[in-house]
Amino acid sequence: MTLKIKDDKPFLRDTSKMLWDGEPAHAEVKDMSPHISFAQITSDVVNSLENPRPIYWWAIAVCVFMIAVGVACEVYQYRTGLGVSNKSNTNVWGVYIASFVFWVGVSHAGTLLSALLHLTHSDWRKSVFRYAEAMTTFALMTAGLFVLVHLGRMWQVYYVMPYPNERGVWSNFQSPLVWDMFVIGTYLTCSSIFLYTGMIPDLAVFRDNIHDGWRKKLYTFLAMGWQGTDRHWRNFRVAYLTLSVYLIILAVSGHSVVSSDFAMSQQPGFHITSFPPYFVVGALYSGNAALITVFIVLRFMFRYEQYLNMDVLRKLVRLTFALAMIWTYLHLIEMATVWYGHDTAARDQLYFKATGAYAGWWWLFNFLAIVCPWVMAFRRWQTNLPVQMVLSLLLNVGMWLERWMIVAPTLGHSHYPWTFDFDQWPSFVQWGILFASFGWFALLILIFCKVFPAVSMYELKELNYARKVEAHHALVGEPATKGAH
Amino acid sequence: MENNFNRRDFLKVLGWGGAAVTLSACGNTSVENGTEFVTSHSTEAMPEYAIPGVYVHFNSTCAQCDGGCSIFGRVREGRVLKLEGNPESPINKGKICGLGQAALQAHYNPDRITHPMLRKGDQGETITWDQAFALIKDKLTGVEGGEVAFLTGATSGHTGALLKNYVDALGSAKHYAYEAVTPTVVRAANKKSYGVEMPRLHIDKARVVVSFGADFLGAWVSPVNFTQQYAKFRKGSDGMRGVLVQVESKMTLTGANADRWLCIRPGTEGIYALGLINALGAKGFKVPATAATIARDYTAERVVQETGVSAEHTEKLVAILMQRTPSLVLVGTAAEGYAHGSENAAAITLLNHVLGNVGKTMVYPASVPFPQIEPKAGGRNTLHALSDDMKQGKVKVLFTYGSNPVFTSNPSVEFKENLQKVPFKVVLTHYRDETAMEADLVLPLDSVLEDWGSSVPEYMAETAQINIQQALSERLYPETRGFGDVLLALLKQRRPAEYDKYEDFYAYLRNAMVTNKVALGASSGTSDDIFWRDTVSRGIIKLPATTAKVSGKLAAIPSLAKLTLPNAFAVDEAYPFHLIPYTSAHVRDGRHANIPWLQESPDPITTIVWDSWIEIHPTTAIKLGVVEGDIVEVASRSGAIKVMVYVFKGIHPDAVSIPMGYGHEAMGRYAKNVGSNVFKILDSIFDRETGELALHETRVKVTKTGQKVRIVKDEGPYGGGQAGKRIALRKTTDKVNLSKEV
Amino acid sequence: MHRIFLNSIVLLVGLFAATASFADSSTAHDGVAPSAGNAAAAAAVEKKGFIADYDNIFIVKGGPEAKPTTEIKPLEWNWVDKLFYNPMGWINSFTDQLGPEVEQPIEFPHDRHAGDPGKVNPDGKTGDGINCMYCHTFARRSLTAGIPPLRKCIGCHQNIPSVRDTPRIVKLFEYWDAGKPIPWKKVHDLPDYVRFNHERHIQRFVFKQERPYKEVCGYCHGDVASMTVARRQRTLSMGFCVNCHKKNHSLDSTYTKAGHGPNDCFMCHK
Amino acid sequence: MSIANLLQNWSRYRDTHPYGGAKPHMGYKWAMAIDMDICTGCNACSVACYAENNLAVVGKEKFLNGKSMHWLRIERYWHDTPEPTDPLQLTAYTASGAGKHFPDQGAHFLPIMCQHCEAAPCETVCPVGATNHTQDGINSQIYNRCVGSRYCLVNCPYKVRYFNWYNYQDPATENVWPEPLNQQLNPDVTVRSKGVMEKCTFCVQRLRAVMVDARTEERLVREGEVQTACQQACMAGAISFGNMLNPDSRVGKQWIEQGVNIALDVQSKNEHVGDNTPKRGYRILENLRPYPSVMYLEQVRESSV
Repeated sequence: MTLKIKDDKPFLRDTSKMLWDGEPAHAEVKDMSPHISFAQITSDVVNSLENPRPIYWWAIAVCVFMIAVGVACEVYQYRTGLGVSNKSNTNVWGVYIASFVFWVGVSHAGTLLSALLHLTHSDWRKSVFRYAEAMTTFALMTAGLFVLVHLGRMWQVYYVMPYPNERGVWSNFQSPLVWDMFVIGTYLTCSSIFLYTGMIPDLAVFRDNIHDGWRKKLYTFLAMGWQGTDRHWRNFRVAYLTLSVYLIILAVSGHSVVSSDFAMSQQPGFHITSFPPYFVVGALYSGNAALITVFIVLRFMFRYEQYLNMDVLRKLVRLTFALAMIWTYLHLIEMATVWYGHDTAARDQLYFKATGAYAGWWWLFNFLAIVCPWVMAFRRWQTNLPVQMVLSLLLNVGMWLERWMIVAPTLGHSHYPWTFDFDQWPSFVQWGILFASFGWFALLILIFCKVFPAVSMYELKELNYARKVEAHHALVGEPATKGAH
Repeated sequence: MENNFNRRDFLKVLGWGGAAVTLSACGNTSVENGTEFVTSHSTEAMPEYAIPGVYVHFNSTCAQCDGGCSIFGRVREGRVLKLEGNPESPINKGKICGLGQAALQAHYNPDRITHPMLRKGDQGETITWDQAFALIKDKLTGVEGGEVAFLTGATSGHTGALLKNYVDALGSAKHYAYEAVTPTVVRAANKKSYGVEMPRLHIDKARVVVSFGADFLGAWVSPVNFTQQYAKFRKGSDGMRGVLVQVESKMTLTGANADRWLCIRPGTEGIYALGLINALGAKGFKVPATAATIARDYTAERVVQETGVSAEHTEKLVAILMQRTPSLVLVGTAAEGYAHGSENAAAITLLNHVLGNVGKTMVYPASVPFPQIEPKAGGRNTLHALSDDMKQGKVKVLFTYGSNPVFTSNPSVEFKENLQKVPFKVVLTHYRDETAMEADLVLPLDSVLEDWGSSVPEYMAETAQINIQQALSERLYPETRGFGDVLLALLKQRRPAEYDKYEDFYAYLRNAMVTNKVALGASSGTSDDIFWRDTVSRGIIKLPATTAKVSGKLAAIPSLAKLTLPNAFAVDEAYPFHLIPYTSAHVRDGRHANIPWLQESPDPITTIVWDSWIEIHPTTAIKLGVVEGDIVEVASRSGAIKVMVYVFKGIHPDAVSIPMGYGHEAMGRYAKNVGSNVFKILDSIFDRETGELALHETRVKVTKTGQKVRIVKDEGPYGGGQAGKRIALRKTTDKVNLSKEV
Repeated sequence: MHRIFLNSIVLLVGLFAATASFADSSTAHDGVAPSAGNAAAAAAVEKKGFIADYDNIFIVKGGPEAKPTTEIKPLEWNWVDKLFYNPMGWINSFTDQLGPEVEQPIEFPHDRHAGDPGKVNPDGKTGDGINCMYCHTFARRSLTAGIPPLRKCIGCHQNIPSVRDTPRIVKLFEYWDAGKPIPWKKVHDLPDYVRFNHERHIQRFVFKQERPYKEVCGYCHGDVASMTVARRQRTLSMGFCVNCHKKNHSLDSTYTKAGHGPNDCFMCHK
Repeated sequence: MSIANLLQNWSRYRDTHPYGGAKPHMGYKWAMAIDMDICTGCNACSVACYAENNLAVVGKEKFLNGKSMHWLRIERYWHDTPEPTDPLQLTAYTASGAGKHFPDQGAHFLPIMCQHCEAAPCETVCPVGATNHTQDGINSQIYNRCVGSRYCLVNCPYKVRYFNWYNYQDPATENVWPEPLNQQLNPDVTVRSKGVMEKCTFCVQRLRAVMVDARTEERLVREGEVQTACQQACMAGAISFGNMLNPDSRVGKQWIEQGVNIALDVQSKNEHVGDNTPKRGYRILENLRPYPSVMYLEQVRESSV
């Protein structure tokens, strides 16, 4: 199959020509040039469907391998029983629930970028929000898998759904897990709709620029007859705005509900009132860190240097830093409320986390999640790709550890001293499935970026137009008008 | 109780094909698809008591230990599913211990031997019972009676009588009754002091119990009875809660329940007892002159110095002993297990005389008027005698039953080696245990739940009693036989005229009981059938209690004047620690090691499961540089074993303790290679008077091996702490009266 | 695989039905009105501390004055109910409502034994009208109804020389002579986590309410008297049980004079 | 039942509190009292529970990894501070002289099983309603409804729920009941498969059997008519169990006598100064307000020795 753009010219193969002023491919693009043409944007994005760097295929292979490892672990666990994950009757949850929370957290960054910043008219989001939105959907799908993996009898998971039945038996609406089921389900549905809705104009561009093959059929179907008429655009904007408002509510309530899995229980260390905001901000924080990682990967893999440029990165990093600081504040607040509170069990718990069997991990997470983000405060490192790559990974490790530190030491050190259990190190099955979840997530992202527009063409064009106007005004000495988009 | 007149016949036809075993599943299974069988339970008419889906209760007797508790089995569709205590029995009054419950898993044990086995080289060959009996007959021909030996555990009842008859029939064959752990020395001391071997104890009537290492709540003599008495004693039927003081070097279950656990230097129990007598006299208590003379030298200072028990606690104990009477002083395994065990025990029994407890809380025991079925118990000295005989080639044919001497013997006996010198060894057993592995012929026995029998417990509460052991189910394996059946078959070879009339042991037992029905309390007009039905359905025959009294006279005690106690042990530099082999209430001497419930049931004190351990005091542990979970080598002059460390404060710093019964090399999947066998390092030091092996006399050294394991126990990393939570609460008060409580 | 497929269908149908049954308020026949009696009982308990006495227990609505329902109707649902109210049962109705046909060692003619004496069976003979519990004798005193021992069959049949040579009776006597029980196969087999108590149902409906045994047994077992080898006639699914048991929620599992079955999971699942 | 009905009668589907809720106990409230002064910690009750309730013997390795299945476990507490296991701490501990004291007032033995809380934390969090409160005051566990989310165990303050980490009944893998050991299994109790939670049921199979008989005879179950397996085995008679609402019941009298009110979380216990039978009833972790149905009687130790 060959892809052809509409005027029958072959895709531009020469990467150097993709850049607006002939810079080498790896050069840092400070900001998107106002001189780039709309056609250039279109061709750059359409081009990404066809010829990513070879490392893309290697990445796909690695992801498939990771998934294979996880599937093998899961098959083993399914057949033998959950015992192979090496949990105990005290440490009943472990890595799966921690990872579930982690992935739900990752999903929040997309909503932040695409919906919240959309409402605040932040221009710089325009190149990154599409893949961020995709991350939301895929991270939720990954989180959902962890729920399944976690259940003792996953084949009976439909019992959680309140479906009418002859037995007159319902799911228990008091249980936070049922709320989880509702909220994650709704969030996943809405974020997929949001993602899809936002893509319609771009899918129409693809439809119009690709001539044959399954892609043509796919884009034709998905574009839903988009013609770009005034009326289409008007309705589109209303729908998009409404969905974004709705999604923000869902995102906030989503992670609040996930936090109530913990906060609603009696466990000392879980039973903390400030958990919902703490979880939501933590989610945005870890999600943004993940965003930076994916940013750097996509930028290289799909040659998006022009659009995923340094200016965007700097803003992303600054946003992450700001979130890190809010999260740090909430983290300290959470500890302070425990420390000064009356619940001695929770205080013992905190003390145990800092000094007990998991102390090393706890301090490591504190270091990674509180101290490391300070690197982002320095301008010189904000656009340093290797530094940011490593840093964003470290932050994610830190935030995963944070979730794990909420689950594992807390369960091991409950109200009942006789059943304390500090020895349950997760087995290879748990690690394998966690490992696979990253592969699964990355695979979904990679496939998405190869099939769908990973950066939003129409919004970039809007931005481009605004910049052009801005440049023009700068040239003629008039002030730029606001709200050109 | 149900009619079980025709039960044996019924059980015979019941069979296993009929009992559909419900192995329920709630996994992926849904409504079944018609593959499950449902069969009528027998081709015979269904007796009223065998309704499918309905439990029926049948009385029997527990044979897990020699306590003689009466039990009933809940039987459903031919399977025994649960054992409960028989409320009619004065011994256990409807209760049953964990060991007794576990008889079920001995019955359904997957490692039971199912066929008679004959040694062929290293292999066992399955043979029939006829072949086996023919072989025994063959081997016994040309052998003099004196060259045949029987080694059994404690026996009583009609199997005991049959055994005696068979031994007689063989000529001068010897019967060695051997129990690995049994209070032989205490029996002897009691006999001397009170005139009876095992007086009946009234723990419930005592206000203070001072127990010198008698683990009467755990594994001593009749724990079910004593625990029930203990509950009454604690409630204090006469308005004052009983006070329990335990004097021992290693905390037993009883010690863990004591109001005061006095940790005493190993071997100085007698000194402490005499010190108490002296202190009582000093406080103005009227101590008989004989006793005062003996105890004269045991001043408070000397007692503190030698025993390590603080003077404060001794004073308090003396005060409470004077104040609250009657009291009761018990001598247990810990006090008797030394070379001077008899002296220790004598000194402690003396304390009972001084306190005036004899006749009050310690009374004459009941006994059955049939000497031939009385319990016959023996200690370890019999094993030595047998082993010597075997070494000298005096034993040509050896039968063993109810004991596992290869496992439980101490190394210097060289039992296993000497066993090789016996040309023909017949082992009657349930499992392929260590002794069975050495046998030439292994005869599989019925489990206690499928066998008939009778027994007379050594310790009887209230009245004399004969317990009837009823088969609760049909044989699991058709090729097993009861011990009585085997003996009867052997007797038929010797005295056919006398025994051929009995089809099996059941017939013999029935006949023996029915013949003596008048002596057993039935009126002569009762028909045999009714008497037998009645007896079996009750499971117990109560005979009137004896009215004799224990001798309460100090002067009557022979050799009292000669009572001298050695000083506390000198420090042995090479082997610095006293080894205290501890009788686990679960596996006892190892005979119950193959029962998974008991292996998984945590040791009450340490909460360790599935393993053996060594208890070491924290200060000692620091000296040795070991922490919990370290594997140490425990070496005595006789051998060495490796075992894991449990650091525990309930043990004297000079002592270490290892539970008995673990470390099987054979026996079955649950017992094999679990823990280490402490019998293998016991030194051969004997009690000077009785010749019984002094179990606690072994000295060991403990060296670190550098290996480490995670110790398998129920308690968490917090140990016995409560982390400031109100979980297990305690009131410490004086003169509590709980008797008014509901 | 079959189960996964089935479950996913149920999921889909369930999702659909969940939204649909909002409108389906007509099925709220089991609605529970707030009861003053309950509150009174609660107050009584409160007042007396934590031990209630028996007198106060009986003032709860649905107490002794409430009449037991005497009406037993077989389960009949229209397709709307099946689809919206009972999708699982609806799916079941396509699959294994009757269960598989079970081949028994002897093709026992229930119709010949228990059938109506006035009615001619397909084999041209009339029934004998024997009571179910003549053979299934344990039904009234045990969880299980029980299969009669072989002795019971022989007991009659040794005195009926007329059929002595028919193949089934010959087979029966073969078992008898061999001393082996007949390996019947279970027809009305519940999953192992369900415990149905025959005794309680028979005691209540046959002996207390004095209903005809054929009606009582037949409610779950169908008209066995017209069958040869018994075949399952009802789904015997949980919905089938709950159809009776759920009728009055205000009655508990433990009420001594209850007119309705308990509605307590722990009654059957334990 | 439609969803509309469900929403209308929302509160009736859950019992939140026994005396605030819509459904008071009618005739039965099963409760237990355990006297820790006469409990000797002998483990007979635990073994009886294994026998009665088809508990899996998990073996050494799984016990080590905290997968034991003892519904009734006996906890042994020392009254003094715990022994540090870390060698460094142990040195300091011994240097302080603490190690020289023997635990000379003995141990505490605490048999603990599911407390059948009236406001059970486990019940509210189960997503599928597999654990419920029955009308007679038992915390039920419905194995075939359980999906194995283990949330109940997380929320159980006593950690007395046990999860089937493996398929213990599968002869191919985890051979817990090899032939013929499986013939001992109690047919009245479901053998749990992998992935479900289980816990003490107050021997519900025994309770239901007598309750069915009582219903047939149109009466309530009498005191002494039913015993739990642990109670029946307990040699010291430390465990009493019965219908608390029955005025004849020993357990009900004990609760009254000890001044423990099942509906309160803070008991106003009068210590009876001068009376030498102090009230010693209490419930574990009462302050968390689960309103447990098991009352413990404090251990007593004589102070004069």
